[in-house]
Amino acid sequence: MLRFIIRRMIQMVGVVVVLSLLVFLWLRSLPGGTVSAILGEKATPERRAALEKALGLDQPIYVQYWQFAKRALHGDFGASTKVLPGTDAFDLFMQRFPATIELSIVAIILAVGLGIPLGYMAARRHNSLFDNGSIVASLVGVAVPVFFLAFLLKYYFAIKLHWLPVSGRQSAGLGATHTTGFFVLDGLLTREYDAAWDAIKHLILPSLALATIPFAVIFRITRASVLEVLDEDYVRTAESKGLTSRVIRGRHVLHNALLPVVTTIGLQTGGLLVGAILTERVFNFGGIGDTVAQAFEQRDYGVLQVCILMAAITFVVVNLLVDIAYAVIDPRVRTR
Amino acid sequence: MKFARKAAPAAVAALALTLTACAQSDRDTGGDTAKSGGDVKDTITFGAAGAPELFDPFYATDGETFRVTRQMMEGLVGIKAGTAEIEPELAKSWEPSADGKTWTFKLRDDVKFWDGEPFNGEAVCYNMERMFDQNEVAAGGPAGYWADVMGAFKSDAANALYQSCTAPDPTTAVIKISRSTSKFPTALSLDSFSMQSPKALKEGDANNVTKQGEGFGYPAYSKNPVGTGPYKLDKYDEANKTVTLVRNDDYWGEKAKTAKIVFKIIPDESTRRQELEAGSIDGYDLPNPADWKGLKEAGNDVLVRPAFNILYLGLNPEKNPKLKDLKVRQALYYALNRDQMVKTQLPEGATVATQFMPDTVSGYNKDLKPYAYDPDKAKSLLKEAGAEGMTLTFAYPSAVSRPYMPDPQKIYEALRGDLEAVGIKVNVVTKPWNGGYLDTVDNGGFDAWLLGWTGDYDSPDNFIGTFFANLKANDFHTSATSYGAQLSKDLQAADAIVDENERSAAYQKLNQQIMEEYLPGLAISHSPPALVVSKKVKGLVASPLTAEEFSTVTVTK
Amino acid sequence: MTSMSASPSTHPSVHPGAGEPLLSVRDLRVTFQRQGQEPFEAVQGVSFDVRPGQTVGLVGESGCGKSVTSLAIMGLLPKHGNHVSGTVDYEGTNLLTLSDQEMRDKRGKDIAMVFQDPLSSLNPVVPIGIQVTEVLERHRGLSRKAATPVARDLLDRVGIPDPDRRLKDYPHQLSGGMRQRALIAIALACKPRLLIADEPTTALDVTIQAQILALLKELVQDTGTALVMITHDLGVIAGLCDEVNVLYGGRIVERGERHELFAQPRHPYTHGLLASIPRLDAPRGQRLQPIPGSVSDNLPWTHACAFAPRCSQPIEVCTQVMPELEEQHGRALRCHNPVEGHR
Amino acid sequence: MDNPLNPNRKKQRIDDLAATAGTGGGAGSVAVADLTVGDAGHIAESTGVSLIASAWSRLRRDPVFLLGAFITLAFVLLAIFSPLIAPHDPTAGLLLKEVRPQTNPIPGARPGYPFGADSSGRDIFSRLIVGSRQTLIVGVMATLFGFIGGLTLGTLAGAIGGWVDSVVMRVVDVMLSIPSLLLAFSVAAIAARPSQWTVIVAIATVQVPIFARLLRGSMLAQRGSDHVLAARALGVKPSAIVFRHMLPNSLSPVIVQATLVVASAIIDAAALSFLGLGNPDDRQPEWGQMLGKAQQYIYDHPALAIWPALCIIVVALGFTLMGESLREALDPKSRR
Repeated sequence: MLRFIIRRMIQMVGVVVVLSLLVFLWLRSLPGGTVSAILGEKATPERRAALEKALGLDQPIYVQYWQFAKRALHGDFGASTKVLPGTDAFDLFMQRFPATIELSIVAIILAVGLGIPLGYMAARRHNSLFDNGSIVASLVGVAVPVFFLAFLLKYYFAIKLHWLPVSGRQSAGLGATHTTGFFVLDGLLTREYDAAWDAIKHLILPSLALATIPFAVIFRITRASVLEVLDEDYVRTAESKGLTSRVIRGRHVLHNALLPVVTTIGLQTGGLLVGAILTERVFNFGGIGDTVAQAFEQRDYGVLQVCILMAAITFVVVNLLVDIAYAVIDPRVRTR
Repeated sequence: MKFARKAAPAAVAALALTLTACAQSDRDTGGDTAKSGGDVKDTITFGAAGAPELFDPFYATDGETFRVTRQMMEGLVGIKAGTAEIEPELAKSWEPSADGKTWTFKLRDDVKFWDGEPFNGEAVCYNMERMFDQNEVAAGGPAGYWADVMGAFKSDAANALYQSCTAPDPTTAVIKISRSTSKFPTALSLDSFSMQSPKALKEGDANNVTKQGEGFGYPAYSKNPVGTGPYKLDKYDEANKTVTLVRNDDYWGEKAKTAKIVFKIIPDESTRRQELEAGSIDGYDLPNPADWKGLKEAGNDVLVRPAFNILYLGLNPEKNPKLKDLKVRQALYYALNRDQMVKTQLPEGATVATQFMPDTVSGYNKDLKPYAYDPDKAKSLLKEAGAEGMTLTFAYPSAVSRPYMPDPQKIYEALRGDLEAVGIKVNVVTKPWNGGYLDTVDNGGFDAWLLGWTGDYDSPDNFIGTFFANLKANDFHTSATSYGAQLSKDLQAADAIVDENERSAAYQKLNQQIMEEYLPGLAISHSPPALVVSKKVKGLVASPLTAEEFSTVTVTK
Repeated sequence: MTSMSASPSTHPSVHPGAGEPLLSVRDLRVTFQRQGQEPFEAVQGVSFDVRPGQTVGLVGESGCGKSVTSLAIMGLLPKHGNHVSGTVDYEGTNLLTLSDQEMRDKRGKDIAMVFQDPLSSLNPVVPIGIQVTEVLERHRGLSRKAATPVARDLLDRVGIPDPDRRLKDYPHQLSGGMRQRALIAIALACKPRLLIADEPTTALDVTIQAQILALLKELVQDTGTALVMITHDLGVIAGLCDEVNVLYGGRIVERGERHELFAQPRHPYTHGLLASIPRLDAPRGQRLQPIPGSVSDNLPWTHACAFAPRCSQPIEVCTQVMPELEEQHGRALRCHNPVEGHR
Repeated sequence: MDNPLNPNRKKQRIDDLAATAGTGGGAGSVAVADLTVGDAGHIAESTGVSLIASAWSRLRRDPVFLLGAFITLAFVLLAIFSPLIAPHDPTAGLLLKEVRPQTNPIPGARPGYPFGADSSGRDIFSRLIVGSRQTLIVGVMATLFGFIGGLTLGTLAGAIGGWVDSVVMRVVDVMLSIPSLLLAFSVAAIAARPSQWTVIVAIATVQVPIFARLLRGSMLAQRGSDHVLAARALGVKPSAIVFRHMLPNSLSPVIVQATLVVASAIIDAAALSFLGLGNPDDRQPEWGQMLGKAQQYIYDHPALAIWPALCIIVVALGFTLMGESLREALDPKSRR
């Protein structure tokens, strides 16, 4: 197991190195650039040249990459140029990341917490009204563009009904204390329970929007997987043993049915980043998704580099965790 | 897994320590709320479109930052509320020498920085010298306004407008500049040139801008600025994207009416709108003109600022030689139905431009009439020039909204239709604002393009000087024309005239020449940017320079 | 083994397994009804008896309904889309009328089953030990702790070496034969009185097959458990069964005592099955005689003999009238034109 | 956003799908053989043709498929005949004279203009009708390009095998490890002149690895299969084996995937537009673009967003329903 983890870590380093080069080249091939973003209408050739020189963008690209790589090795990704000028890009990432994690965790909890039980129920009532209805509902959920769904949620629950806040992570005037960056946790730790509650209220709509697609996927995978497992010989064996339905459900059906679901959850968790770009934007949530989009628009190279690389690392780590989880529940992998 | 098992308890312990250590609530215990009772709120919450870059205005370049620092900092010269005109602020009065090169400022004697440092002549000179003496990195980028106005820094002192500053006594500062210019002293009203505490600047190593990767690193001072204004910086909660300012109770002038301002950063415009309607913010800047009606119907006040900008259609005679012919350029101008465009695509209060500057700027020529919409004349002019059916690569930016063009595509569509109506073949080109549009304009890649300018301060040089004075490099490529050199020379000469009336007359004449004889580009329109506040907000005066002050604002409950 | 009555219901007692039948299946019918499809009757009125200690074989090609019969007896057919009728009396109780819960109490305790594919029939993610102990916990009320030594002994009893270690192993870590032994151990854990083995050796190597059959035989004899052996392999029947039922197209076409049936198959299908088995004692040069065609050629039983299209000696009536199961000389036969004489 | 039907459980799902290819006869696993007596014998001899025939006989009665097919067909017909159906020229600013940004930004509905006009005074109803064409073009072309790219890579890898296979599949894996919309986003961003085609290419890029893996998987499955071995033994040329024997048999999972991809392409186009990377030129209307651009007016004029969103949802649902029921019909595993 340990060797497996180490091997994956080494792979991850490889991925990150390759990706850093790709991201670097990608950024440099984007039309426009930092200089335009900073100067706007004031971009006269002289100011441009001065700024390029000041930023080191006048050097040949391989020199730039070499400089970047050298700095990156020391964890120095440079400063943000536009999103939060002067702030170290890595600090900026660390500051925004908790928002995305918080949102993603709630979303994935929603998706898993609803998807698995409903998927199981649909499979048990195969071909029933409930089954067909929920399948169609999940397909509809998938056909709705996420940002539109996010808007609909916001429109009805925040704007029309005033039940929940429109945007942001916490009400502005609250003056809540932030220590970990996870606002709910902060509120609990500092005993500012109103602040925690406020943060939870801000989380509801975006996490619902973000959870839709993972929910639909997890629901369908669970359903398909349970259907398949229900047909397995060992379930029949278990039935032939006269076991109680509780034992059959838990030990024989769900345990096996969850194997593909775990993989799916992992992949969906990685995919949440994409959903987060759209959702965070609609809700002005101030997480990584929002930051990436903003950094892209304003050609903030440092921030983009850090965010994309860290997102990739997160993706790999999540997948590693999923593989470990998979090994824990599937002895065939563990004892190979 | 062995390693992980051993490490885990340690990590947990460390985490627990960290959490307990930082889990102290540092919240105010609500004293403020009690004090300002009555029916007035103690907080203004304003929706900002972007995060402030930093809090040392000298290195800032964008409006979002200045909106925040303006509440905290003051300059020698201020701006009269609701206008672009200058008025005394930290300086009570000023006097130029006859040659316009020496400026004597009489200073207020009752001003202190928040940190208790006195504001006096020495402080002024310390500030001026500090701005002048920038390292290479800062000079290349962040100190942009100084570079714009003063031309150069200490390392290149010979080319700098600024020469020296002396403080003969505590209430006097004498600033010497290398030549007479229309910018002076108006440019000193720029937020970038605000006065900051010398002690704090020193202690915060304020000039230590460094290159950090592909960005700039700013010294500690930029997060803890010290000024003289009615508000002080309380907290910048980067994670929750809010900036909180609190009232400076020792302010020399009239104290701020509301104890706290919270700037909530909401980049998405429609979200700002929704927040306003939900009551979680009290106002925001630059509402989409399409929203004005809805906002007003919902009982909000849309404060329309006098337009202090210009939208123009740039032309590049180098890229498309047909454009070298004045007749062709005039034909294009006559072809445009700007009245209709302004009515249908620009917000209320927008006007058709007659010249490259708004009417609030001195040197504006009232006698100029707009080129009328006359497609027939356009066609005949094109025929005369032998340019019938000419092809024009005409570009507009996507993914952007500027005060002078809220929706570039719409404006473009209207203008394009007009051009096509007179037989011009238009190659439609669009690029994202930051994604190549500005670069291509600078590289002369389009025949024609939409762009504009918002004035920084009330000076003709800030408009037509910016556009055409630099012969070697300007977007209009006037160097490729017969009049370019002359125009550049005349503009510099006009700028140097000391007497205001004389100078104004010279600029008026230049405006006329530009529009009638040269026509380097087509001035299109002036469009008023607005800001919107809920009806509970009182006392906010819209500024053409978008330089609103919040110290006079109250918010009822 | 004296007289063999044709009708099980009137048949007094047969050795071994004298006395009242332990299991008595009467007119068992199973119909599959799928949405948008014609209903399909997979088992069309099967009747047979199993007496205590007796070993009864159900033989036929795949698709003949033998496995469906066994699942119907066990109550393991999916409830949805299946219709089961007839009676399955187990010690006087009609299993088909029992509630789900009552059936659960019987399964694994009174009636157990061993399935065909030992790999797929074991839960891949649960250790063997738990798969054995769970049935002990369920039916004998033992705690996991108390059940573990019992499970160990069971594994030992079915010939799994090093049972202590194997308890913790997962199915994929065992060989095929070992897995089938484990399945048998699970089936026999509660000492059921009836064991249904559905092709228990089909998925195994030939050498292992023999071992497993020997083990089954030994266990059945030791515990006095009655065994229903379901197979397509007459060789398995030959070594094990007391009585043989031959199924074709969902109906019993021939039944008889093992030796008699093997010595003198009357139904052309039985005859064909026997003829298609290679025999060591066959004369050199004699070719194997496969049965032509496949089950897809079947005629509906309602107005023909389903086997007629593949029959080696069909007569006209075979395609017009369904033959009835007729009993004579302790044997039952469903054929218009039986094979005469010994093989 | 990313559509769970193509996207993120990606590899596993793709391989599962691939495994259903060309295995027509292998149906009815051992466990269910006895239960599907009549069927099983039938299937056992069926060839690819009768697989499709039997799939069709099932589909004909499947209400889900029929609904999906109906929507899809209606959509395609609409796209073809839209200029004849649309009451007005979708590009003409017929109501432009009424447009006043501050008082009447969006002309309302009236006789002849059932949904009113957009901010350029163009009839929304006509734009929706005509928009079906561009929408179809985006969906189909993105799918087609993705398929061609995938076909090239997948055939290379699957047919040649060896190191070509390893190299191609590593590339494909890297592409799959990037969240799909992020990849589309990156590709679209590089375009110097964003247009409908950059959107198409960006979305197609995301599909390339999916199609590649699908084709390669099913080709590998067939390489060892009897009919290919037989053809090889008969001395059929390798290229002929690939194109005449392997490729046709790999098509059924590809068709399923393609149907689903059309749906996700349409949704992704909307997401790109929302992020400001869509086709900036809105003279030729396209639903995703209409939805993306409606964000600006969404508060006062939600209808501007809701109509194109509804169109997208219905059409995406149509393709999805059709794809999913096709998948089930063609998947031997699901023949229960």
